[in-house]
Amino acid sequence: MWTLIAQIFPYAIAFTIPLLITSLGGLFSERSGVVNIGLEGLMVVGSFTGAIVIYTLQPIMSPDLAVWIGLLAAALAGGVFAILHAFASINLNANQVISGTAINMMAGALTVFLARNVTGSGNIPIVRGLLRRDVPILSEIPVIGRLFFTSTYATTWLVLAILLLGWYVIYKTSYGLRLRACGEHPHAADSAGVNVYKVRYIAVILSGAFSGLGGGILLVTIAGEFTGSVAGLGFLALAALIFGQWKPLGILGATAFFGLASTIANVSSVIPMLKVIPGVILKVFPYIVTLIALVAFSKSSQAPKAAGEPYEKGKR
Amino acid sequence: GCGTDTGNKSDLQVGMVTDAGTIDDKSFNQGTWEGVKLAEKDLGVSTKYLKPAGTTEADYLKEIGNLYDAGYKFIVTPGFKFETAIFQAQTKYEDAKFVLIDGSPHSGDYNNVVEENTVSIFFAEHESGFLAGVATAVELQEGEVGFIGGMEIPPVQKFNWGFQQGIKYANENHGTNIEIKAENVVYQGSFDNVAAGQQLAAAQFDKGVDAIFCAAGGVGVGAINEAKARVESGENVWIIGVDVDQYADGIYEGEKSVILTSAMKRIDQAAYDMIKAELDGKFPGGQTLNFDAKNNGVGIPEKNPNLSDDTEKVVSDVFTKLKSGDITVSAEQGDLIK
Amino acid sequence: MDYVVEMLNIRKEFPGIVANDDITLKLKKGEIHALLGENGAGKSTLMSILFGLYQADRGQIRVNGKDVNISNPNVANELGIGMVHQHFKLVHNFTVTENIILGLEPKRGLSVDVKSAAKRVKELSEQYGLNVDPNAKIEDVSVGMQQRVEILKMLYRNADILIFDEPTAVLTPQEIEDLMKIMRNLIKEGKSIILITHKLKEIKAVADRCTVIRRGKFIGTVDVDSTTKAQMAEMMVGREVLFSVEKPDKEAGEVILKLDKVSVKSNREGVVAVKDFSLEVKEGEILGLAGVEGNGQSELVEAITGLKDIVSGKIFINGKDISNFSIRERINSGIAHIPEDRQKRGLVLDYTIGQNMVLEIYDRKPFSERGLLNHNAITEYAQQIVEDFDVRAGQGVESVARSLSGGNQQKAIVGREIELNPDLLIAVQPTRGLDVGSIEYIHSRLIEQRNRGKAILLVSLELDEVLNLSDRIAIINSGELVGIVDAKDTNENEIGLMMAGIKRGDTD
Amino acid sequence: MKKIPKELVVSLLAVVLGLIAGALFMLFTGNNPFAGYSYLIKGGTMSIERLGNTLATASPLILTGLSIAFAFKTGLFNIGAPGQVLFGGFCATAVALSVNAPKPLLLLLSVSAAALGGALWGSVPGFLKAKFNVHEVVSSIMMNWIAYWVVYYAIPAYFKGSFLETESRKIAHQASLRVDWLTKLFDGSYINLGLFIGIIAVFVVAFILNRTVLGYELKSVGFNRHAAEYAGISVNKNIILAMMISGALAGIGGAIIYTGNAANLQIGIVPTQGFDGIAVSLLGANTPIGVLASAIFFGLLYSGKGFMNAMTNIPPEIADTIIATIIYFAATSVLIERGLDKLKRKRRGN
Ligand SMILES: Nc1ncnc2c1ncn2[C@@H]1O[C@H](COP(=O)(O)OP(=O)(O)OP(=O)(O)O)[C@@H](O)[C@H]1O
Ligand SMILES: Nc1ncnc2c1ncn2[C@@H]1O[C@H](COP(=O)(O)OP(=O)(O)OP(=O)(O)O)[C@@H](O)[C@H]1O
Ligand SMILES: [Mg+2]
Ligand SMILES: [Mg+2]
Repeated sequence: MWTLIAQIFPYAIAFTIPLLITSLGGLFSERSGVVNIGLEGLMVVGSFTGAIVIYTLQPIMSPDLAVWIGLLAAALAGGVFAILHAFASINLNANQVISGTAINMMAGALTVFLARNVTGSGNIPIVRGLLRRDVPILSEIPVIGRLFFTSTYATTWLVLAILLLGWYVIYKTSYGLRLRACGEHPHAADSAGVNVYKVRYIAVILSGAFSGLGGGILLVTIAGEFTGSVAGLGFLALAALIFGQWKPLGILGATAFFGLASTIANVSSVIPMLKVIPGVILKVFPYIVTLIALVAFSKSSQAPKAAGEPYEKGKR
Repeated sequence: GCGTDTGNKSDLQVGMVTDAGTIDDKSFNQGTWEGVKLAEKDLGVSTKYLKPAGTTEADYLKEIGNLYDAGYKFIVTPGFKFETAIFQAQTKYEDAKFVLIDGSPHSGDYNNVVEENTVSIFFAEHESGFLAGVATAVELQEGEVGFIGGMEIPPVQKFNWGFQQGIKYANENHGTNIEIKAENVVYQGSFDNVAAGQQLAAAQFDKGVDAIFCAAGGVGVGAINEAKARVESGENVWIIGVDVDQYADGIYEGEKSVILTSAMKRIDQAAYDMIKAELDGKFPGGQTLNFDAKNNGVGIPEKNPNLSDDTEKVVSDVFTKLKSGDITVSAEQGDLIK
Repeated sequence: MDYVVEMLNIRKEFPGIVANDDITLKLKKGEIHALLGENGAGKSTLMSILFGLYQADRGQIRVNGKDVNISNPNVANELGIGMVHQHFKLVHNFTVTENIILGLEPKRGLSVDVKSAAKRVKELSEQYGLNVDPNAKIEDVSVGMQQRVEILKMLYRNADILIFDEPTAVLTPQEIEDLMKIMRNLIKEGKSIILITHKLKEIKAVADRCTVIRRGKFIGTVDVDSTTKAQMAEMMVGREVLFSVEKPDKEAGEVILKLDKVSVKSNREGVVAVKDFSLEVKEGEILGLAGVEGNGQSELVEAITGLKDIVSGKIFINGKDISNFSIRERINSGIAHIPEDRQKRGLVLDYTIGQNMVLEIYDRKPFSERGLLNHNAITEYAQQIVEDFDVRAGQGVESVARSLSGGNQQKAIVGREIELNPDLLIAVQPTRGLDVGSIEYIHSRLIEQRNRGKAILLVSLELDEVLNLSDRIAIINSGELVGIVDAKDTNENEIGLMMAGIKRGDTD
Repeated sequence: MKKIPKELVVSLLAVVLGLIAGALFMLFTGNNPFAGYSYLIKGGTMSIERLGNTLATASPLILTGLSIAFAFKTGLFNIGAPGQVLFGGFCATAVALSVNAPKPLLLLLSVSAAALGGALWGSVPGFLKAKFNVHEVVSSIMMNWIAYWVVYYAIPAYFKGSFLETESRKIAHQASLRVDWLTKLFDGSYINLGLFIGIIAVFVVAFILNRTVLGYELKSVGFNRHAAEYAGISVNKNIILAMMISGALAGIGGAIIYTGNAANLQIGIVPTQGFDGIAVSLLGANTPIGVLASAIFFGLLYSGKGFMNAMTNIPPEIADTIIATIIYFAATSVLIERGLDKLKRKRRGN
């Protein structure tokens, strides 16, 4: 049992991280009052941009440096693409769900189209992603060292740092205070002199940047090539956001659960102990648990009150 | 792109319809298209591929119709999923030629009917897998190997079964000691779940597997990534590629690759040969062709930088015996794993 | 010369309506200046312009003698202008301090310095006698406290010019007294105040001068001391105002509604909103239920209508126990309900008026048969209500409810409920946000129902309304019945005290 | 002059803007947009067979579009249509493969099974929303995955053919929605009874929404659940019912896909028609007739784009880009409306 857990843990974490950062992006957006169902598409944009940058740079510079530049570009591209959603939902009071759906469709079509124009192929492979490393000293700690500090990606620590920073920003800084106010009661924020539009723009762009980064991390840790899809991870991140009750630590728990559950389901076929459980049970397990968790949390839902409501100055 | 710069010019318009997956799938779609493109370059035919909206017979037939109506009357389709579509197309479009790779036309009842304007091509994937198995066993001498398949479809199954026979053959005839455990032979269930590919490969490597044969499209990409990561952190693990020479996909530094060798089926060759035959007026209409060891339709790459000369020599001997019929490889599961 | 604010010739147009038409208002330093006008006269609009929420189409604003352009609330803040909105603009799950500092957060390094802010809030609270706990969450504090938070918000921003938009509508008489005291304190500290209210009594009590507007137009500014209430009312409405409604004496009949020790849980977790409440409403009487907002009235009404389950007790209609009836069964038993929130509960805004008129009876003949709607019958029925109740709408019954003005929406609802011909009519805030004309009309229809022998339960926050319409008045405080008095032998003072929880006799 | 409905203008403008965006992409890739679009239209219409195929492509989209429009009308966002299509289609396939009956009866059975399966799949998010206020979007996404895996394991376990692990046995002509006279009429195209099912569904849904007590209740709950509750309409019952009807429509779409347009069910594939339904519904302004029109429009796009690709070098992603752009413009219809208002005011001003 222990060896089993120890073995799959690093992979569960690897799977968790892109979900986590994307979910954090969704958190910023929804906490500001803008529902972002386009996380999936924004991840695709990140994955595409990361791939194209790394693909271009790796032959001419240190592969590691290229990867980091690629990740940066992925985040930037995600942020820029999110402006489309911000414009529709903040300036035009569009139905945010529909706008997000359009983002998803556009990202899928546009990136493959561009990929084909740039590389001549709908896929963009990268030679090398990120390497896994043991964290010095810490990996020597019994139990914990084996689980958390062995075979880790640098991006894991980056994302955890961003999460921590995100927590700090949301709960401790003035931007965070304003952000939460905009998601709960934008008119209150407005009359207190907060520029609701600006706060929401920043939040939506951040959600794009984080999702883009999520797509990029997926690329450099797991996928190894851009294929025009992130296989529903963006939607899973959205579910994790709600499962995690719009709280940074909550989404950490929710995404870790998804990471672990889906890794177990994926590798079950090569783990004799798990082979006795019917495959279908293992595969649907994470989804059913999510449904149960949603029911359990439904009473005390922490959903931002104004999420999904277009903000119009005159209206109340 | 039509037109070429080689000076050769031909009126033949060659179309292709892709199966599930993209044209860049590093597998049969890509292989077929590469053969077609080669024909464009060498023989001056004009080419076009279409990607159907779905994977049903209706979707396929629609694209075939589109190609036909646009003047592409030599149509190549890769994958057994085209069997029923080609069955209809070959009579519906009598003046067109069809090349069906990995399948034979039937109406859904598996009673094959290959009309005069159609060629059906099969590959001896089991022989290819067998050679890869022998190469792997001889190169590693001892250790454990595993197999990751995509979906449980005939070509993938045949690769698997052949690979297992190859390992066994080497153990029995070349003194190797390679184990393949039942639990390490898995079908992931898709051709695109990269994360699962990575995780499955990792789980197998962690359990002591030294080399994994991946016949799984995008799932294999995940496995290759995992192998790269491990090799770079000092482990000694390998992946055996499939369909095409995947050496380049496994490159992690300079020229070094985690691809030990690849179990190839020369789809590109087959597509190219059919086009050439058509131009030469020798289109083998009505026939079912088998691409196997005998006609060099399957095999491992000519250059295998990760295989020692000795290994290559052994493999080439085995290859000869396959050609001569001294060795036969079963295309059935029998008492093999999965 | 010593005007702190001068709003000159302000004009503001909304699509289809001129909300402010050439209005001038001048605020002297250190005065309390009342702004009086009917619903929709344009008071809030004018103040929203001063506070930077809207931009005037025309006109000039001077603050301390200087021309200013108040393009947003931040500019207003910088000019020392603060506003307490009628509907509080507070984030419910923030603490008092967080709400106060929002938009103007003190920092320590990168973090918001909540600690020192809380200290400052405490100091301010003590200085002005506001008695506010800086660390309480808004959702846990009373309405009066929330208002004081809004005041603190202004003070925290060093506002010298304070705007109060109808601050007393939600307070108990006691709290109103306190608020007046606070206002006088503020003036002493050198602040100037604009006070919006409909209540002449309050103007008389605290204001120095009063500006009256009517239908967006400036009527005049008067000195409060030298002007009578009646004069001000006339300025406001444009004609002489009768302060009470005509109501013939009438003997009440059988008991229609009987509440027997009813307890109801609050909409907030865990709290009991109504405790062991017993009450009878008889045919031919209007029973007024008076109380400060949030003392269990809403929950009580929801319990009677079936929107909320009761914890214990029994409810009877015409002697029949309906405690376990569904909402629809209660409607069919003879209960009609004019809901408190007309847009949330009363109407499907995206339906036409016609469709809305059968909201409770669409499944009865002749409006539907065997599951199919009969549009003609529905239209005919709605047409009748629209005519009888003077509902004005652009396309008659075909108008989408959303397009109607609030008053007409309300008239439609009242018409629909009366047309149900119920034994018991529950009217909650039936005239909230309506102009005098509509109010008179609706009041007369309610009395007409009473005269026809129906039982009416009137729930209102407006004491005047309760006093004028009711035959008997029940007073509720913290979910408990404080007492029932005859409308004829009570007065505003007594009811006010009872609303604050002081029983009759305790004072005598 | 009769007033043109605003929704229609918005939808048409969104289409036009989407097509213009597509034209720009074509120009960008060095192609002639006029040629591109004319081949696109020809590809979907130039022969009776192609026309049939266009309608066949549109048929399941009518159902999934109706499914999502119905949910929208009742205040719900049914993003679970893919799962409902899959599970409904699975139920239809199961009946088609295991029941032996005369064709009309068999079709009735399999389509009913699909409706039931879809309704079952829709009822879960409906129930969770009604009873626990769980947002239907998340629960529907979960249900999509559950459908995917249930079908993934059930087909090979119970319905696979002798050769392949990855798809069900072929459905006999007896159990297929394809009928000879229709196939012949349209020159061997894939058109099938699904088209008629779709058209009937359009009228049934329009009838339910506009003329029945049920529709009145469902819409009341959708527009304003508080008012519905106040009026004694059972909110919970109607939410569940709305999701079940929406699911049933999607499920029937699944029957058309797997027992009409195709003749078997392949595992490992999420039916795209489920998501496309969102676009169809939005473009159709969530009205039944609008859905019918926009489904046919999407059918034309999907079935014509192959010919466009064959005749030109326009990349295949163009059609998807056009659709995405149309949806974006439909979402931002405020912009369009504002433009229209401005235009009107200007004209009045003159
Ligand atoms: N944002 C807006 N858009 C359109 N019309 C508006 C808007 N705000 C107010 N109005 C209209 O302008 C008029 C003046 O409204 P205002 O809110 O200033 O009245 P008021 O005197 O504050 O009324 P009350 O006593 O009800 O608060 C009303 O007819 C109102 O319907
Ligand atoms: N956008 C609008 N369109 C039409 N009428 C409006 C609009 N906004 C407000 N009103 C109407 O104007 C009147 C006053 O609205 P307003 O928002 O000024 O409220 P208020 O009671 O004065 O509260 P506050 O002081 O908090 O703004 C109400 O009758 C309201 O229905
Ligand atoms: Mg007002
Ligand atoms: Mg008001």
